[in-house]
Amino acid sequence: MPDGDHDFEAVEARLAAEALIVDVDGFEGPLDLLLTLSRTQKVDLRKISILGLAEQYLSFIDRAKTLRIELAADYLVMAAWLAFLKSRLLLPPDPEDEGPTGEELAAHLAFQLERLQAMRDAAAKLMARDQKGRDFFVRGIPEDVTRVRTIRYTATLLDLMQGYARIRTKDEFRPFTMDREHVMTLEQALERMRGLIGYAGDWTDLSSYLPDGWDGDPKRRRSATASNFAATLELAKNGAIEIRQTALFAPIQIRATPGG
Amino acid sequence: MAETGPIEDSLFEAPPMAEQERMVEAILFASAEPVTVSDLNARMPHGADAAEALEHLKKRYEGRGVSVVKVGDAWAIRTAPDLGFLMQKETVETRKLSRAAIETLAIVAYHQPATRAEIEEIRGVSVSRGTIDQLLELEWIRFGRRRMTPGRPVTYVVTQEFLDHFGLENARDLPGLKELRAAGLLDNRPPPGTLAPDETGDDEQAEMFEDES
Amino acid sequence: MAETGPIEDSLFEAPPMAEQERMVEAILFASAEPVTVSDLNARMPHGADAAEALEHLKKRYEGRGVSVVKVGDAWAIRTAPDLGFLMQKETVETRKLSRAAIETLAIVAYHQPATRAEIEEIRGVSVSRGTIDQLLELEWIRFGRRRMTPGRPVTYVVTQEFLDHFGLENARDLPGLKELRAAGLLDNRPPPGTLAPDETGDDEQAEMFEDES
Repeated sequence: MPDGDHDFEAVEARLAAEALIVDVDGFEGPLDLLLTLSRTQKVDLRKISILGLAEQYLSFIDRAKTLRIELAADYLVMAAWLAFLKSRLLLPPDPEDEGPTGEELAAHLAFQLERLQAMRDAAAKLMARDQKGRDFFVRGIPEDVTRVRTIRYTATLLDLMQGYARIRTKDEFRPFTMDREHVMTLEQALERMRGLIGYAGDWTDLSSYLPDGWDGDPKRRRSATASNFAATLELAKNGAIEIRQTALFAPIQIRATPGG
Repeated sequence: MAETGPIEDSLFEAPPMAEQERMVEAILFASAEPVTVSDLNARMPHGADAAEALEHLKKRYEGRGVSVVKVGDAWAIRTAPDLGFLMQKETVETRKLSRAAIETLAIVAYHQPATRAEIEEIRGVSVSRGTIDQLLELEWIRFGRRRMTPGRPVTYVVTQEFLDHFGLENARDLPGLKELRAAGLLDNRPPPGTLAPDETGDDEQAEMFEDES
Repeated sequence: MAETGPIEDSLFEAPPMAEQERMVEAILFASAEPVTVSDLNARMPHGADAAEALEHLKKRYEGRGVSVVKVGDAWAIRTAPDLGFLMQKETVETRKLSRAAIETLAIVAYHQPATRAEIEEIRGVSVSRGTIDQLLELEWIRFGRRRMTPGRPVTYVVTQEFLDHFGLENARDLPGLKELRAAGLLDNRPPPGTLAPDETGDDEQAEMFEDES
């Protein structure tokens, strides 16, 4: 910007910057500040001098520092980045460097500024539209839609058949759950095993402990076996006996804990 | 609120009647309460004649879906009386039939004609009046011929509606117990609640209360 | 299902179009909220064509004190904006929105679906929780689909209430949208030297706007 108007514009920019510094709190971040500074260039945002803008921003930051105004960190980050950008723009490109060129970075910053400005303009246009409750209005006496609720009951054929089957087979199920005659409880088995276990010094098959009369009928045998097994687990847990099984599905053997 | 040309003019000259009609229309539409003529006049530009504008508006809405009606000494726009049915929204809620009802229905279907006493004997618990009523109301069962036994009890049979709903040609097409078992449709275990008769009783009571809801 | 007289008739024949227009008129007048075409059809007798009736009704109200407006895929009756000055009584005092909130709203509207990071990238400053909350509370924005990028960030889109509030038929009618897009100002352009942007961004946006139609 080494032309005749330069000094005048620089002065104007500086004055503007002074004013800006006073209400630095009014800015919504560094991009907002940059956008405001760019207005002093009085050109189309697309033709803006990013180098000039960087200089404006950096001098703004310097001033704020001399005036001991606390600036949020992101303003300082932007200052550092703009200083870097400035050096990229001024120095000849380093052929070794594969990063983006100063021009690319500057173009992106210009794009960001233009985009922010565009969004501001769009927001303003949006808010200038006729708005509900301000310019146009909704129905003042809306009539509520009364809801008439109808309940429809459903059942499937399967429900029906299962329901019937449930009733008709109730009797068949009774023995399993109701008939105590064919059930040996854990308590019964435990009591019995406690009495017997003192004699089991050697490994003995668990199945041999089934009480008389419980090894014939499959139902009774199942119940007694299950309870006996549960009882031995309980006894083993207490340290009274030891359990072993030599192979998968092999007979389970127990013996009294030696010295126990 | 941009005070536009026509309003300022109206300080000296009332807006055309068509415009006044629009104004009355907008005010009646947006007001939360019926509006009196004097209120209308107060809100409209000077020189406006709300009463006349109202008459025009009222005529315009004759035979429409809404009409301009007088409520006390005020005016409002209301739904045309013949379209009131549109202000109701029917919602259909689907609910599973209670177990008591399903079982009762099943017994009627398998044993029809069945008396109430027979249903109770098969279920092992008493059948509440509500359960029967519900099934009658659903038109899934109806009264059959009275049984020619002492007391001449009523019987229940299933209806055509029942057959349609369950996709059956005939109640005799219902599979028997053996077929149900073969098809794996029998529960292997009695569902909770069927263990003891008294428990079932409670259960039914609970269902009855559900019916009430 | 209490199918009342008129509805049963309609199973066989839809009411005449003039009658359908009255029905649409009554329903729209009765509702403060926009009503969708499918809702209208659901409430009107079978065979009715709410979409066609709406077109007739819209024409009928042209230039009147209230007008039939389209809001997304729904319709509503609203007072004519030029009569707003009559409605001082009905005017709703809205909380003044902060500049941050207004800009955030515009960014969501023009870039939707937009992630928080995108909003921050455009504004160059972090978005405070309160800003988003306020817009959500006003029901002007809502959550859109999560972006299929690392972190699966939530996106924001504008709502029907937004369209209704600003008198927009759909999001494509946003002022200056075409120009902004043509100028490339709605592109998701990454800073140089960073990885390529998620390509889905633009596609999704295109889809979004198509959805609104």
